[in-house]
Amino acid sequence: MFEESAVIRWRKYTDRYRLIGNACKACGETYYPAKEQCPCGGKEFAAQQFSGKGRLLTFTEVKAAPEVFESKTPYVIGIVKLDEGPKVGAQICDANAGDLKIGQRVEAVFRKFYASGETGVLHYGTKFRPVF
Amino acid sequence: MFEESAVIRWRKYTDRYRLIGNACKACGETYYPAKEQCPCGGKEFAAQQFSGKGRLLTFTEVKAAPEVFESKTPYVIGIVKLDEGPKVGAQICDANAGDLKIGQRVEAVFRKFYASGETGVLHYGTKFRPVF
Amino acid sequence: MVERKVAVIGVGITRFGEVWEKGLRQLLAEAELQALADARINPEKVDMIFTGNMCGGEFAGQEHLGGMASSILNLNVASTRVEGACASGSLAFRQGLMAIESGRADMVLVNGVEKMTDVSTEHVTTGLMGAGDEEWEGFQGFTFPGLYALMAKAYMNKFGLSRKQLAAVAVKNHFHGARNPIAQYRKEITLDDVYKSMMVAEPLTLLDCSPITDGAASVVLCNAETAKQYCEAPVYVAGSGQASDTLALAERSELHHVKATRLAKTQAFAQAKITVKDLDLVEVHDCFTIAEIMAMEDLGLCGNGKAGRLVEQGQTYFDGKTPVNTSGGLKACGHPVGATGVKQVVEVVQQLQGKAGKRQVKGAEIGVTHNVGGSGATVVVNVFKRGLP
Amino acid sequence: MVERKVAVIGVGITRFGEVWEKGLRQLLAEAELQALADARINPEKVDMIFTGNMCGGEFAGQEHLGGMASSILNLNVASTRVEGACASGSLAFRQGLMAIESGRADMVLVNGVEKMTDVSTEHVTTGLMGAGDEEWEGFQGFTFPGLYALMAKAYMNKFGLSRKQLAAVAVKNHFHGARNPIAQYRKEITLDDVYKSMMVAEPLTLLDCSPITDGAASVVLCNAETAKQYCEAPVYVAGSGQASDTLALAERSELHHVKATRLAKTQAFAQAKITVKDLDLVEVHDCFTIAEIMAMEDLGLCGNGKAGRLVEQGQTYFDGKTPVNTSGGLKACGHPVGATGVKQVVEVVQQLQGKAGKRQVKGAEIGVTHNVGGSGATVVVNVFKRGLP
Ligand SMILES: [Zn+2]
Ligand SMILES: [Zn+2]
Repeated sequence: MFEESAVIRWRKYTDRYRLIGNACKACGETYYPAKEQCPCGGKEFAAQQFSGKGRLLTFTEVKAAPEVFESKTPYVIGIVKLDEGPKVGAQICDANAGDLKIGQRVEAVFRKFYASGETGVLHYGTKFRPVF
Repeated sequence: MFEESAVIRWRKYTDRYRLIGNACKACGETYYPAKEQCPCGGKEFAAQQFSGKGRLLTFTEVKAAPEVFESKTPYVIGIVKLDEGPKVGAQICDANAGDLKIGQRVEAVFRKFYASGETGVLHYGTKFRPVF
Repeated sequence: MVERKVAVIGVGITRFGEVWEKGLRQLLAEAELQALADARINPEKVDMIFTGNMCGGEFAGQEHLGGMASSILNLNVASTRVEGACASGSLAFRQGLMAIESGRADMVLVNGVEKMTDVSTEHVTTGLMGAGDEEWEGFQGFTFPGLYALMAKAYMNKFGLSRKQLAAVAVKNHFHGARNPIAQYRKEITLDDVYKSMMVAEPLTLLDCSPITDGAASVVLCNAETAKQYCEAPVYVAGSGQASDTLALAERSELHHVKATRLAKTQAFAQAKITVKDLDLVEVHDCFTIAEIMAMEDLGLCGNGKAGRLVEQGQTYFDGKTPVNTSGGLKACGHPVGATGVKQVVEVVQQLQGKAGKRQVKGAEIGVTHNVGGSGATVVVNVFKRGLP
Repeated sequence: MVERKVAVIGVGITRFGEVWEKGLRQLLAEAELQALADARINPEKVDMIFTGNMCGGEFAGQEHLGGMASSILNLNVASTRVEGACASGSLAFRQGLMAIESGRADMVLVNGVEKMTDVSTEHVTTGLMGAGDEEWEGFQGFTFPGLYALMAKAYMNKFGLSRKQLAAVAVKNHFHGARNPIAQYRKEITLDDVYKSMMVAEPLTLLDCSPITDGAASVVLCNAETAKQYCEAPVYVAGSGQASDTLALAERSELHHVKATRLAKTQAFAQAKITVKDLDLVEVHDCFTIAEIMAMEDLGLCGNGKAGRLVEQGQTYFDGKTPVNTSGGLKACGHPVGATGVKQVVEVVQQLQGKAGKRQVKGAEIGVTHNVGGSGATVVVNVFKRGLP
């Protein structure tokens, strides 16, 4: 994986760490990540906070990973349908793949991703964990 | 600069370290680096050893370098016209830019280029030095 | 409306595999010179060059392959590199097609090339993630086997698909690869081999995945009006379609199919005025076994959820009712990402010219190529015919 | 022969500079939406998209920009990334042109984008060397300022060129940049500032070099027959040329000129049926001051060895006899490598539409763009006219 610099992390802070996307002012549709142009034609948006609650649509366990995630393998990735509508890809934590089921409830948590090789800087982001 | 792996260095050994290019069997024209197709239409070539003697066509001193060469700045680069015909780009060593003149005689020498960041492996190649 | 027609009059391809003795430039040179020789033309006949490549920068420190592709041939013609991840080769082909259709060129050389074995496997995995969405997939630790495993799980959840059906794709493609002299894997495998190979991302094992490959392929395109001057059996481009979708899999409407394939297919088949029943063979993008299953359905070879059975019944072998990936596919022939789309064209052309040896589809008249970038953000579908369309 | 004509009916451009608050996607989105708004069309009107970008993979971990460019607009149309180093934007433009000329598209969106300030200067230097020959230049420790310094020294040795003449290029381009609201440097400089700035590669100082820049630009191309439906003052593409040369400078026939510029110019001027005397303004590729000197001569604006005097006399200011780089050029407007070629088109279109404000060339009817990849391995020259060609 491409290693992000401090300025990239700063720029992505709101979307990525606080689950903020947007909602079209014309039709009300919500987006995560935020969109610049709505399919309805709308170009005006309001910030939209997502609850982080949703359902697991699909998941798998990654056994061979890119350089920066190598030490973390195996880990589980999945696609979550947020209750507000959008779908989002993320790691699924606090569970083994064998304990997970398609369709089950999950919720967002803030977690460490990895330590940067050169600088040791920690990268954080959103993962999802099962709600049993 | 892109850091070369061991297999790349092995593959380039002949051309790069021993100044071997090729000569078209049809028209006799010599090439360095080696060509696969001659402008004359010829596709058959014989290996051609170059003497490493030539003249300096242009040169400059590099003050800001890519990552792996950063610790070597400043250094001189130039384009050399080999006595056998081909032109080649290379570092000019054993001289300050101020002592060099366009048109002057130079000769090839085998030198260390840089140590690879991750592995410490040394990279070698051909440079040219002035013949006064 | 497109008025000018285009034909393929020459093909060239290197051995696919770990080609340690050749770099990016040498692979490209070999395929280019072979294609020109096959078309029996001198380099000077070439009006433009397009080269598909994904990771030259990442794996060889070399972007800007346009200048490399032309200078190998001592030409100063327009020469352009095109990139769309694993669909790069087909995108280069499309640009070549449009260059002739536009009237700006009469003869175009199209290349695809990738040199992957000079760097580590982790470096390759990292580089290939550039095909996905860096911000919303790469940063999350997603990998391409992982993305296709997510699609496989979604597909299985919707339609059901047995382990055997999935593995049968790999077995069939290795059977074809064993009959293709340039293939990376020229060895047949069994269902058991697939089951027992290392798990990569459940349900995909190592033998469900295409390998890391070096290779290059080239084709010479020509204004159809003059094709017969150069080639006894030109193969005509009857139709071409291209579509796109979001980079991130999560943002797409469906996870168990590839919408862009359906859109590209519709364009290409409409232009060629054919239906799926007219096809004699297809080269599809089987970067993973599940990708071939989805491609078969998205191209309309069978109904949704039906591809697994077709494969299991052996209908997709070269001598079956619906031959799929007679080259061995990405799976067994190998997958030098930028070269794959052009290799598919080479295979279809050789089949339509009756030159496919032990994997020849008898009397093949119409063939299709299907090339996917990333997890489905770019798809190109082309239709080829033996006779003038 | 090309039969269909093409017009530019809308342009969009972001601020050029260190745009910390926007990533690759946000820059691209801003330019795309501006261009569509300028053309007064909805995204659904767009048939195809081409995006020029060089280092998305190297600087943002993101290749495969086709899917990004289309999904911003919620489109599934064919969307392709094109790369040719610093000429990537112009190559995307050329593909857009041919897509319409081929009859496959009536309306095309062309983008150029580069995000450079997210990584270190050394990382940028490394990434940009992908434009040269990795094996014979990159490995030797060559840099782009170094390569252009080698050309400058060869040029000076052949024709003579004073420090003042070279510096006058930078002074003039900053004068223009100060009058361009989107330019990275909107501040005039003096000859003395150039002389006293840090030496980068003799004879080039920091103020002889274009900066590291974030930015994006887009244009909407349309079948000329229908252009007037969308735009009161469409600007027509009268001619286009593209040529290539070896990646490595050392392998070229001449070091003090760029052969590919001469070839591309000849094609473009022939198609447009113009001579150099017809030009009202040119946007040339001044990645370094010496590049503008060479470009002027290669485009035929003056004889060999004469460009320095023309610049010194002030003839290349926007109100001079031969306006060059009214945008501020790469030097002062900034050089987001993949965006530069499209920015040049934006500038020429705005000039021909009389919208260039304080840098407006009075009564401009014909303008030219000139975009170079690497040290001259790729060159594109386009001719634009206010009236139907
Ligand atoms: Zn809306
Ligand atoms: Zn010869």
